[in-house]
Amino acid sequence: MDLDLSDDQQLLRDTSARFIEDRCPLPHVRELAASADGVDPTYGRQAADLGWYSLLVDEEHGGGSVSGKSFADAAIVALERGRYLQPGAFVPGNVVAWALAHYGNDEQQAKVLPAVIAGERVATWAAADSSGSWEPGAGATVEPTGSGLRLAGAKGLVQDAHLAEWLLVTAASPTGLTQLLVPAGAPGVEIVRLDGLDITRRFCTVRFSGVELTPADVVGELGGAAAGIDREMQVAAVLTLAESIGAMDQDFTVALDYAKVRTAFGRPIGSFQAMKHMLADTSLLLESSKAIVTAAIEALDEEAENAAEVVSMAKAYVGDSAIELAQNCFQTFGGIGFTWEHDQHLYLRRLTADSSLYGEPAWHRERIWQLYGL
Amino acid sequence: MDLDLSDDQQLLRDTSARFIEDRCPLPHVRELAASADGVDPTYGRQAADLGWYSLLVDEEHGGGSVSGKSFADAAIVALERGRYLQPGAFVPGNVVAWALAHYGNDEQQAKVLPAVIAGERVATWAAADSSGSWEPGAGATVEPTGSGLRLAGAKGLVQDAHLAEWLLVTAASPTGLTQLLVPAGAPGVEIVRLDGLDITRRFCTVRFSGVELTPADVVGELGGAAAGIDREMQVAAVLTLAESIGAMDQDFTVALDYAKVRTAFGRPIGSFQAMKHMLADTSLLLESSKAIVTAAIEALDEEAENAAEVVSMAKAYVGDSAIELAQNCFQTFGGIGFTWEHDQHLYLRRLTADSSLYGEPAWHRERIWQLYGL
Amino acid sequence: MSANDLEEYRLTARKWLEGNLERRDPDVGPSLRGVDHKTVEGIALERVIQRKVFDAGYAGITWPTEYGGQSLTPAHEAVFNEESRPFRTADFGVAGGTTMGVCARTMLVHASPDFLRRHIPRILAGEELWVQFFSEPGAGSDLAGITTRATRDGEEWILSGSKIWSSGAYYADYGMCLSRTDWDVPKHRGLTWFGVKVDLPGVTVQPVREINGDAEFCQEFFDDVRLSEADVIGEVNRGWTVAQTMLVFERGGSDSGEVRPRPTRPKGLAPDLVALARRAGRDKEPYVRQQVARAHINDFAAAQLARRVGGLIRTGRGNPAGVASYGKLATGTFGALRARIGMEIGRGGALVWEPGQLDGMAPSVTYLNGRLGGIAGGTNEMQRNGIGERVLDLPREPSFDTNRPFNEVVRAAANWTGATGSA
Amino acid sequence: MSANDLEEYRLTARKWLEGNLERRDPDVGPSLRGVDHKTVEGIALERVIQRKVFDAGYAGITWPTEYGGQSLTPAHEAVFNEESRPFRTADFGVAGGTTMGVCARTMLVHASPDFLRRHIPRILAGEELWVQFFSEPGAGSDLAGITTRATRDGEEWILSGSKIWSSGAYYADYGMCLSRTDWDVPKHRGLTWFGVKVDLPGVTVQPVREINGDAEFCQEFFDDVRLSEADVIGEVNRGWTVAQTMLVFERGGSDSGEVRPRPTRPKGLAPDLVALARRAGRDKEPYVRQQVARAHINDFAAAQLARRVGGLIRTGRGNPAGVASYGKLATGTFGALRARIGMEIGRGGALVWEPGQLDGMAPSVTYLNGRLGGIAGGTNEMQRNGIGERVLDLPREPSFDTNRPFNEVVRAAANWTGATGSA
Repeated sequence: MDLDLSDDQQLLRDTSARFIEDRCPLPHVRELAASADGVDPTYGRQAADLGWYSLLVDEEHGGGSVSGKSFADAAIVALERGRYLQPGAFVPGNVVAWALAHYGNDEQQAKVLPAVIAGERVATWAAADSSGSWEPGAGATVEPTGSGLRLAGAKGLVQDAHLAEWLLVTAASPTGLTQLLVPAGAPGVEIVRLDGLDITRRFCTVRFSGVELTPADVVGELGGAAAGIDREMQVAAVLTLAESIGAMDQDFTVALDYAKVRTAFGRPIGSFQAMKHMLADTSLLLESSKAIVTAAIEALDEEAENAAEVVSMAKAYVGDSAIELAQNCFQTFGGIGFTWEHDQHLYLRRLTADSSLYGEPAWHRERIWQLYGL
Repeated sequence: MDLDLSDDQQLLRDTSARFIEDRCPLPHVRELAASADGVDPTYGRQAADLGWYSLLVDEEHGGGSVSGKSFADAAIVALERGRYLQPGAFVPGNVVAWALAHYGNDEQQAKVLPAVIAGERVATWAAADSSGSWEPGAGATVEPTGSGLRLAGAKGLVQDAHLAEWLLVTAASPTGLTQLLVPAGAPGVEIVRLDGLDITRRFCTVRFSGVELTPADVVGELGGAAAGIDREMQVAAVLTLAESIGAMDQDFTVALDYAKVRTAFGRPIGSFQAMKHMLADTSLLLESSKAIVTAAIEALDEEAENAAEVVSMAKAYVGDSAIELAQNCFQTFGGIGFTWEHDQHLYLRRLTADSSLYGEPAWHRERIWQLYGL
Repeated sequence: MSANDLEEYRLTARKWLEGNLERRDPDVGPSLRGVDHKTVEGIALERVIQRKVFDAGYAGITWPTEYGGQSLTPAHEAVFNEESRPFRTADFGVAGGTTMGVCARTMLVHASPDFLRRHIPRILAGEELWVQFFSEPGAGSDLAGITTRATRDGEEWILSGSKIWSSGAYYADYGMCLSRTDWDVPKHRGLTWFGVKVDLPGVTVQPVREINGDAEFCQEFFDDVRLSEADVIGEVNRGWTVAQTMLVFERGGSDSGEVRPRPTRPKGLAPDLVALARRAGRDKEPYVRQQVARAHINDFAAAQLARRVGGLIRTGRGNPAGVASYGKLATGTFGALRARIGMEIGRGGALVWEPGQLDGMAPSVTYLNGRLGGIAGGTNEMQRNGIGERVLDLPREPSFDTNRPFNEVVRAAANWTGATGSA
Repeated sequence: MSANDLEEYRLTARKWLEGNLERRDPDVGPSLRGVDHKTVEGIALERVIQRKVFDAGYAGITWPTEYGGQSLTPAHEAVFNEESRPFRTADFGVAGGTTMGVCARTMLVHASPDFLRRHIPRILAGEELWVQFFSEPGAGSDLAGITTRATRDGEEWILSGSKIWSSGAYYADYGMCLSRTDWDVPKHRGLTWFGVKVDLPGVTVQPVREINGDAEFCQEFFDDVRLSEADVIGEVNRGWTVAQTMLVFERGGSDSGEVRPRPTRPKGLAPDLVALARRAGRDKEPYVRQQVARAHINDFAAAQLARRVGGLIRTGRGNPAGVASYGKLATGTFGALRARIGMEIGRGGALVWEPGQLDGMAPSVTYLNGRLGGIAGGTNEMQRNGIGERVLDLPREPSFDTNRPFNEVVRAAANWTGATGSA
């Protein structure tokens, strides 16, 4: 997507692509989709060795980018992941790593962050409520008790919570938005595995029935997490966008090839103007999506003043474009796209899920007005 | 549009079509568009002789349908009018006639209604406010004074107010919605002629600066006009829909013919799949619009319980479809459609105006929820 | 035939039904999935019921006695249908409809008397269920472009190739199979239909798992399957004529222009979508309300369009197959839009559900099925061609496959350059 | 050339400018209408200014001295452009740009020395304004399909036909006119360019009134206009080569792949639409906010796409003309959508305005112009073909007009059947 990769970035891309090809190509993705956990335990650790969970963390905390542009680097990995619909909580895991590096207390940074970066433990982010609202803190509240804090409510769309050691939970508190690093095994935490449209990933609902926590479990300031949560949403959105671009690119490439070789009425179907024009429009969706995601990545790397707006624009634009692209590819494949054995539906499922995760297009459109104070 | 016209209805259609062809074909429509008043004075009287303003009025009040289905009959006329973008306040004039026949007091029915039916005087309907809101009573209020009533505010999108003798004005009163038949020349009434996108019709803003009226000017009950205004909106919408269908049909017919004769790259452009498929989609818009408008007309003629819903569905559907049709026809014509001398822009202007008049699509979509009490 | 005769027929039928069939359980509604999944064991029970009906003379009421029918009038058939409605008659699922409504009817028009004597009585007796072996993995929109081949070998034919999208083939007895028997003539002229018993050596029937989880369709593989001359349906190399008859029956004779009843007024505002919006807590959000209303209005527009299309055919105002494409195209475009609106208003909450929670799963299943109307049974593109050329009379698409031998067409398509011969 | 030379050139130029031209009035902004309307009288005043510049040796700075230029370097030209920016130089409107940027440059590549000696000095002196006579009422997308004919008559040529969409022709002196000179060869091979003086007998120039009220374009009619051999530009029947050069200049050399600067971050939320929503009292309505944000996002996406296209060209990742179609198609589709969103949020209130109220009129004018990007300078359909075939490498559309004599193409198109010859 980025037209000017450095040598180090190319290396990152190539090693990631080769790892995916060897370790988890689409046939294996299908196996995992049919498995109980949805991802195998060693995959995350091996991926971590390639740096997948350290790119957004500064060197001081044990991470490091390859180019100095950490989001550009992470997006390179995300794109390759998206291309072959990789499982695992890459996006929320990186959000947690980023959040702990920025806001975590010493103990969180010393004990949790290294395990996450090394892929030894899974940490995931619980930001939405179970209706799919991404309003900050939706679904959960935390209140001070005598000596500690009590967390209640439910969070939805928590990826791989069933495998997680820790959950970074956003919640409303009487003094404002708060983030908490909650051990997944803490008393009162109930994790419900869900089925879903996107069979290449696993999501859970996590219920908190008066979970007792201490101030040491707070990430950042109690009541002071608004800015952090906003930035984490941007991080999550941009990584998801990069994964979407990879999936869009691959889905389109396969559909385009099919239009060149499939014949009907004595011609390749891609020679029919109806098909050709649909594919041209689809290609425009893909190129403009790449362009706007590039802008979003740069906005984060440059800490642009209007980064939130640019990310929201990209998430809204690509959220709609990706679904249209996947639907157009489906139309290109015709009947074969209805068969389970064809990969088209996996891309449709994934891209449709990506469109809603970390804010659906309509939510981001409304948010742009709010960012302008309008 | 209606597939089963009676002999009498066919006669109505043919005489209306012939009148339009003789009296006001498109070149004359263009002349009128460039004139000060936008319509010539004798046209309305001659049209009235064909029954254009009497179809929605029962025989007791000097009117009469030709088939017993008054809306079907009026729609026949409206469709032929729309086909050649006829000027004049046919829609609001018929709304006033319908309203006076249903709710007018004896004097209104004896003095005003016959003049309207005969086309001797113009009466028009002032329902929207000047921002284009069609919420009942928008823009104007009427309050009791000692002996009479005082009307204040401004109404927008009042067609041919500059030619009108009477204005049927909807307004809010302390006791509810009210309709008033206001002489256009009454003190305090200011009529401002407007320019507009649709050059084939004229709209005005009408301002009321404390216009003094009497209870005899009320149409129906003071504060009791809610149901009447709702039904008048339905009448106005259905007649506008029928005019739109006529304009859509004609615009499409001309574009289709063009696609058959215009050649490029050694072929008629209509043989290119891109053009053929766009025209097929456009034809689907036209046929489905005809179908849904037919349902709306029937709902009014049969006084169906859900007539309001059906009319709103039709207005929303056709309001979007008509613009898409006109834009697709424009794309078919290519550059020639940008020239003033080509009629395409007149249809685009007209259909775009029709889409907003008497409630734009989004307004009617929201209204459907409200009709269900949701 | 007098009214008395019919009344007597009715009473006799009623008596027989009461004495021989069970009453239908009114509580058994349609299944939750789109298609009722049949099993071979279940079908065996249905065959027993059908046999009773056949033996009593109530199968093939209007069909020739020569082939096991009763040669009675459509009025008799209507009477029996009315009387038998409360009773538990045989339900062969989708293959039952194909057998009686499509295959047998097509056979009656085109097959030889020998063929009909051999198969129709068994069909009426519930001993033979037939499905279509028609579409192929490589030939969907271009049905006449099939490449399953049947080659003459002395008195026999050898069939090889593959068919797909045959509904219910996994429990059927026979497939009516279109194959290419002459490759040296234009594509419509070298086709022949065969009756293929599904348990013949070389026939493999596999269910096709669909993206929505169903597996009602099958794919068949023919590996040098030996057929006899007696298996030919219609004339050799005249199969396209047979196919056209079949397509008319497949459309359910909708070309007949019968008056459709007025579509029911909408029964509430898009109930599934309103429920979904409520579950998401979004039914008061203006944007959500816009989208739901859009879908509701499109539903109504499609219903009114169907009525109008019926009227156009009835009043002779359009090529029936052409104007029928309006309805299909509306379904194909509105369906995908509506499915997407469901996911949009359900947003994240519609992506996931607790295992087994059917209403949570519904928007996703609808979404996955959303493009079905735009592809199956004729793609949107085919409908647009049909409307463009048959209804709007637009100039034709250049044709590259109608005037030359099919084997040349195949070759030329693989080496496409876009060049047309200089004049 | 040393830096000193350039610096001296700069000082001399500055001195001349200060002594001879007026300073530009900073308050005169662009006019409210899209195009600044020129008059013949106004142009005469501009000619006087240009003559001064020419006489002082500042016209055609990089062009050959042989044709009235100065044969200096692009660096000299850049210096003069910098220095002259604050001064009131000649403004010939759109025809000025066409004359210098497109026509003269094309001539310098293709015209004979005689032709250049006759015309280029006069162009530089402001005595000749040239426009393109290229598109025709019957040939827009298919530019090589023009039918204006030039027929040889002894030493002369006789021109007849019509051209349209020539910008500013009503105040120009010459048109560079493409005509068909051989009808018996394929369409690209029988074309010839002529210089046509607009006041020749038989030439009629008429403004084309546009739907937005403007009249900057013209249509020309040629009624047996007599031209000489000396009016030919380039070689007879090789006009398509000339046309291709011209099209490159017309695109402003955007094929060069120069690095585009990062597009500015959006300066506020679609200010025109937000203002419109406010005037309508609707800026708090969620549905309106969705639509405005949609337009705003599309604007940003289009800007980022333009940047990406520049990058693709720069890094050699795509056929330049092909990938440039992305930008054009985005403009052509987003533009119409945005214009419609304006009317939608303005609803009834945007349909009308008090006479002379420009902000009230603006949404309607934008709306009427909304399809311009999808048609003018290459329709959306042409861009989709370009992307499909040049970028995506999809199999070509069958061609019916490239391999046979043009007169046959015309005949065949009029009698189109869609049949292609049997092989």
